[in-house]
Amino acid sequence: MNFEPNPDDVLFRAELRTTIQNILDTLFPDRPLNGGRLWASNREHMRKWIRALDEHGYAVPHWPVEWKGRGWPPLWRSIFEDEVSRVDCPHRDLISIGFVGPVLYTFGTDEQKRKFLPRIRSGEDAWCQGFSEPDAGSDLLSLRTTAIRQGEHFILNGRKLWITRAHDADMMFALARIEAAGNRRQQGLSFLLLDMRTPGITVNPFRMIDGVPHVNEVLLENVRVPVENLVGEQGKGWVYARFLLDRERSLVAQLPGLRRMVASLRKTLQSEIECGAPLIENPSYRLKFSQYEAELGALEFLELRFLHARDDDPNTQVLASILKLRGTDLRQRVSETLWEVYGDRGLEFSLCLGAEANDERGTEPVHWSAVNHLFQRAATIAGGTSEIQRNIIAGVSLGL
Amino acid sequence: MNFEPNPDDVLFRAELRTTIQNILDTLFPDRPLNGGRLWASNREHMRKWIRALDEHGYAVPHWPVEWKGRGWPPLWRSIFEDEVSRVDCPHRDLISIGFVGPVLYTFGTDEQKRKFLPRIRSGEDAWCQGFSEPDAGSDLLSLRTTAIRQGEHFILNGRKLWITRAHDADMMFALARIEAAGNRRQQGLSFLLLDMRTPGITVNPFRMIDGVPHVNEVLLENVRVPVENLVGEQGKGWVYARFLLDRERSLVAQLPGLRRMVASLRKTLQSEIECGAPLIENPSYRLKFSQYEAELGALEFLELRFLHARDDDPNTQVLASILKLRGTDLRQRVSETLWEVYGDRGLEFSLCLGAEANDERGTEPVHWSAVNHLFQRAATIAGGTSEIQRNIIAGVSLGL
Amino acid sequence: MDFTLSAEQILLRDAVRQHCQEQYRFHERLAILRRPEGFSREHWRSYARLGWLGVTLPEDVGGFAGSLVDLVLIMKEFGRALVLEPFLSCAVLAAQAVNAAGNKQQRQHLLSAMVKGELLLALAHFEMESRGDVQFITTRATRTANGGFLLSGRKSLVLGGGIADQFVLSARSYGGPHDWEGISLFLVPANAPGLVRRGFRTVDGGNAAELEFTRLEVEATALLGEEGCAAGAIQQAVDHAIISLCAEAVGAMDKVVTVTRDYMKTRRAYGTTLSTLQALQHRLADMLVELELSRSMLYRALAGAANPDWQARRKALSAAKALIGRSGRFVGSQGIQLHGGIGMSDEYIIGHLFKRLAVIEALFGNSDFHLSQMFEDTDIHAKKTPAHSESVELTVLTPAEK
Amino acid sequence: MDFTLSAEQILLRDAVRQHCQEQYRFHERLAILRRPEGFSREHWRSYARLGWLGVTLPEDVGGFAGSLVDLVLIMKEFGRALVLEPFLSCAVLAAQAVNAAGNKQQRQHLLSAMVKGELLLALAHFEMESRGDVQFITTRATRTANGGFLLSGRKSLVLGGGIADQFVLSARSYGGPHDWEGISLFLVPANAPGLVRRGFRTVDGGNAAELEFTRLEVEATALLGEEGCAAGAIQQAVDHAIISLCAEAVGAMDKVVTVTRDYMKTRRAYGTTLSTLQALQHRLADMLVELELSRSMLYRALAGAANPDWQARRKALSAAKALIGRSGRFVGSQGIQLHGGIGMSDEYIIGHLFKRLAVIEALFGNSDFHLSQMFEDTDIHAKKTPAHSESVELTVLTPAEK
Repeated sequence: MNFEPNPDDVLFRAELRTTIQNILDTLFPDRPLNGGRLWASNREHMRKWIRALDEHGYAVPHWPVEWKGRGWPPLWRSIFEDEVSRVDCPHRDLISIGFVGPVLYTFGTDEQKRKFLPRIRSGEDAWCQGFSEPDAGSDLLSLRTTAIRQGEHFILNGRKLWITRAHDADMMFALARIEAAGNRRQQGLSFLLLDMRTPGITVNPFRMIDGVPHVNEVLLENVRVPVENLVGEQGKGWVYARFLLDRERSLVAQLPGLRRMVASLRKTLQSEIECGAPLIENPSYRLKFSQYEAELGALEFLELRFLHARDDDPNTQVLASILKLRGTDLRQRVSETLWEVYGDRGLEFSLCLGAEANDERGTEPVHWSAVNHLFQRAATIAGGTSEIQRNIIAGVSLGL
Repeated sequence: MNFEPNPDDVLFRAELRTTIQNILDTLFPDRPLNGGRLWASNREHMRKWIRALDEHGYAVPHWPVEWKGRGWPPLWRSIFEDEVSRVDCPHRDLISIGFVGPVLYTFGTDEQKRKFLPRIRSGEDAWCQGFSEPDAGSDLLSLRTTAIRQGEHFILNGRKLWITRAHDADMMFALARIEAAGNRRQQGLSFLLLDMRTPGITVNPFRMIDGVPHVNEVLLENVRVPVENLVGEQGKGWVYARFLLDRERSLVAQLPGLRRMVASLRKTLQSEIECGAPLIENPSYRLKFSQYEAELGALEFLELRFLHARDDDPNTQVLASILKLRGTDLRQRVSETLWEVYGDRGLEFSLCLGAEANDERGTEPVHWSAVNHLFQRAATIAGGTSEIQRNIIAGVSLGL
Repeated sequence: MDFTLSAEQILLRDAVRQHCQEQYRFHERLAILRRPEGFSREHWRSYARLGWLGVTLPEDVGGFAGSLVDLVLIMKEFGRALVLEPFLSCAVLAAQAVNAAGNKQQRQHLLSAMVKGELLLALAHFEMESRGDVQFITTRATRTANGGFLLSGRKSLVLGGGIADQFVLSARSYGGPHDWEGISLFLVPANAPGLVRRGFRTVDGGNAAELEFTRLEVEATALLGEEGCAAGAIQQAVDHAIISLCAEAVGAMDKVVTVTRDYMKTRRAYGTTLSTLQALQHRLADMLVELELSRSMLYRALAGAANPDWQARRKALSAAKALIGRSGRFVGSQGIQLHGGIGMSDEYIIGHLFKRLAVIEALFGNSDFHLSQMFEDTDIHAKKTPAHSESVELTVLTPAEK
Repeated sequence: MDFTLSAEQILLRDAVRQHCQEQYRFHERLAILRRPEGFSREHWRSYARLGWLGVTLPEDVGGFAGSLVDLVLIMKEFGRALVLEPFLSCAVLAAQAVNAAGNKQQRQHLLSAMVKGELLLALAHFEMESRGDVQFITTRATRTANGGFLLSGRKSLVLGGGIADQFVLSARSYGGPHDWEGISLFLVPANAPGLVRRGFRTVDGGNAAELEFTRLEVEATALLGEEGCAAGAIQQAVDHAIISLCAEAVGAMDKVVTVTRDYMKTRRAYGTTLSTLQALQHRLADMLVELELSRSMLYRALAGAANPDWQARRKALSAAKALIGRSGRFVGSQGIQLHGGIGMSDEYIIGHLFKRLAVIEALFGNSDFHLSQMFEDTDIHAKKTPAHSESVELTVLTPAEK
């Protein structure tokens, strides 16, 4: 046991920082500071960015070498995400590179791998995750979407809900129940790949309380999916879904983003004024800030423990659930304070009428703080609610 | 709806205050200030005090007139308890006058009433409540103590636990299962009255974490209880027990005591020094104190609502549970702070070796604060745990 | 003390409740929210017709001389239905300021028009740095040669400001930004030359504006009441607004609890309904507890508002605002949490209740501010108390006798 | 960075664990607690024999030059078993102060006796008003004509003070109570004439004493190291103690969680075992979460203790003390709560774990104190920082290399 950073890791981080900075300066010399949300989620910017990263081997560095990854250990992946979060750069499509990519290279057919992995790496395809349904949010086992085999196709029918970025995606991976004609019950779930341009798919974006249409309803009406788009074995979709959800659980805590929020809170406490004095002189904010900083520190070391832990240890799962549970809880509290500190200005809300934010305006820190505060309410729901995390933690501990 | 105090109540309180003061000054002219615990729980002092109260009609004023009570409404009862808590006076045996008394005058036989009620009123008999058992704390339905009829007696066997003041009581009311010979199962509970001097009763006091033997184990080995000591109907003991527990639920929040603790916290914040400055200038204590004061205020008005509510409204039950749940929670937090503010001095603990506290010492505010802080951990357990209160509240709300 | 409603109070409550149930269903409310003005002038006229706009105003201005309890009954129902009309900003905040500061003629002229629904007023008082502190303003008023005034400053969050016809605007005639003395109120038409108004929506969809003005000229008659003496009137207006907000929050929390409870009873997951899961039951219980504590705190604030002692009154109101604000945040956020995904939808009521409760906590000083106020108003630290505090007559701040 | 234990570390941990499991069962511990001295001299001798008393001390005083990780491993086990011997007060706090402040001869003389278990030392530093502030002391030291010193003052909570043979006592040679400079350390025998010692027990049963002395005369040789320069050494001792307490708390919390979990799995109520009730499951989960966050925080403190920057080091330790202190209180109290009545019994381990965790939170500045310290140590407010802070060499404060 020793807690000095490994020199290799330190060097790795330093090189990474320089490289990323260089790529960005070359690619987007005039990028907006404080990365506007619209700018960052623009598909062209995203493609340009991932392609440039790919040239340096940074598009999918956690993938195996065979698929042009570099087989990075989890710690390096985490350092990479941290470094990326420190700069103003376009988003990357983590659903593709973090979720479906690993499922495909682990369980996919050779053809699926050859067809999809390069397009993910190059940013050509954006994917969305078609799991949730109206009556099955966290509880995936009660999914109802059906697939009936007809010759060389499955015919899909169902309604998917809370589908992030479906309005902007080229492909979807979805869970459905494959039914033989006449045999309706309990077929288990299967993992299917859908081209979003297939006829019968309707995407209805809907607005969240933060005024932004992050998520969609996706209606599937007699959607024809080629049988070669089945991943792995029929009826084992749950296994692949679990694999996928478990892999990215530490990213769900989004500590790099949380770090940025805490740093931004400090700055704001210094710049905002209350009755003539900087807010940072207000003792209740000071205590709150110290509390947040301390909790963030604990989570950072918890994440390090997680990244150094063995995958097959049930306690590793507990650590992941704690990261999710407390990372999202802290994120909510910090986002609340980060909104509150702007006082009257924070109450102004440019998105409330459904007009998509003017990029300039919507990315001013004060406006972002209001939107973010609302958006963060989803943090303890999406990706396994806090209640489910507690179930998991207690279950492992009590041996349930 | 209007929130001005009723003039009658104001007058009532004023008269009460004077009378109580006068009784005390006459009875105990040399009583210790800040009422030492040993002094206040001395049986002789208690008897003297209750007899004097009785002379003024204040011993059991909430009892019906027939049994020398005055039929006070709940609000007056509450004002009385508040006024009594403001002065340094001996304890009163609330288990007798608040718990078993009402059960007896409501469900008892004429003989039971005539025999026991006057002795309760005069302080002659002290009672203890024999409900809990090792495997049945909150869950009274799994009590195991048995009573087998033999002629004109029941023969009791069992083990009662957590019995407050049993070591000091003359009588016990207990729940037991009356069994016919040969028929062992599910006879329902019966409510029995036991003379503590009956052979076969062994009382083993044991120490709590605050160093004080508040509670006891009571072993019942072939204890002979006359059949006339059965209260009400055989097998309906649970009804009487519920009646008893419901009646005193608002007292369980002990707001008068809480008020005293909050007042004492304010004084201590002014008198204790931290690095040369009074503790009250420490902003984290100021915020805490204001928070406590505000919560106490909410509970006080919640209690008023409870005292003005109709008994048969299920929402009244919810208000009682909220009072218990949040009153005890606040009591714990205040007691924690009230201990903490004494700094190093609060860490000294005179009771840790089991020696009963020297009265002088044990009642110094600093020592009391340490003991009280530990004792208050029981507040969220005794009288229905906080978890049970939440069950009740959710149950009523969800119509479960 | 009487916790039951009188016959008249029941009539009033039922009238408001019926109006909201019949004409303010969630989808109707959503449509109003998405109108450019963000409120319904039809509804506003109804409120005028029903006498609600003048509920606590005296009879000489066309009001109904009702009690704070009447105001609370209206606001609780408005909270439940998330009513968007500028009742709080116009009929409470601005009207109380005018009623307390104006002379007889000003009061009658402005308030009777307001009560009839013909004039939308807004109080332009707080500034960016005030953060709930009623005294802290830096806007200046200086006399002109002809007896009028020049006003210069910036008002940050004028509730109902985007739709107001006239502003009741505070400026400092003398004194420093922390002084109680020296604050005056002026009546300024929304279209006054030199007044730059930027209307916007708040997080909960409410209408508001930011005002900016440099050497804005108003006539001598624009001054409400006496120069430099308006702090007491503003405090009274804010006190009314705080009680109103507390009542609105109780109504909104009540709605959250009801909606969440009903959802839990029907929503199925993991082969059971949510209402059978103990951890969720206990969360619901905690929400109900916060609601009932808030309700109690609201009653306590009403009792405290009648206290003739200035300090005690301030403390009771601050305690209520602090506690109810926190409870509202808890109840609102847990309402979303217990709903799961659907709770995040802008087409569902829970998110809107959450947003309103969040804004209520932030308005007129957040919970931490009011907690610290409670302490400053005690015997420990000499408060920057208005020397003439006893002379500010809060005639209306008396709860109903019946 | 390596979160797994090395072979040597495993050996050490297992040795301590085995000792506790075999010789420190709860009833054995209770018997020791109820002895007049409140600890076992037999056990103390075992610790000496096993080399634990000198675990982090340098080899020239008979120590084993172990790392902070070794200390943490011992303290975690001691926390689990609620060990009563004065390890923290004597082998950590007093020993580190002597090691950092004393000259070579003093160090060797005192520490080698301590390491052998032949000398019980106690640091008499904190005073009633310090409340965790290391600099704040008012005890005075003045020179006598013959080069000795007169000491006057009062020490409030001297851990292990009731059983100490000698005190390492701090007094101010010059400067005001807030000054970093001017603090000296003196060696004072427990039986020194003029030293009034009142021994007592702390809430958790630990041994402590209060000292009072007026013009207590000590010889020139009683001065440890240089006059007026002891603050750094005391800070180093306190830093070691804070890390030790954090580790002890993690051990104690771990024990609470284990005992509570086992209880829940067997205890029946309402026709089921407690472990099947979701609300209780979630409470247990929250306790486990606090435990694992505390464990992480402890590692972070170990990493931070190696930071050459004085401010960063202080902040890491304060953050750990604050967070672990709070977690300990939560875990301890919920341990009692989930047990119900039995949790309140003094004959059962949970209550003792609760008491120890409560005392740990209170010692060396409580959580609120350390949270405020975190802030004061940032760039915002100039800290009353020791000018020579860089010169205080914290040689031992380096985590293990292996």
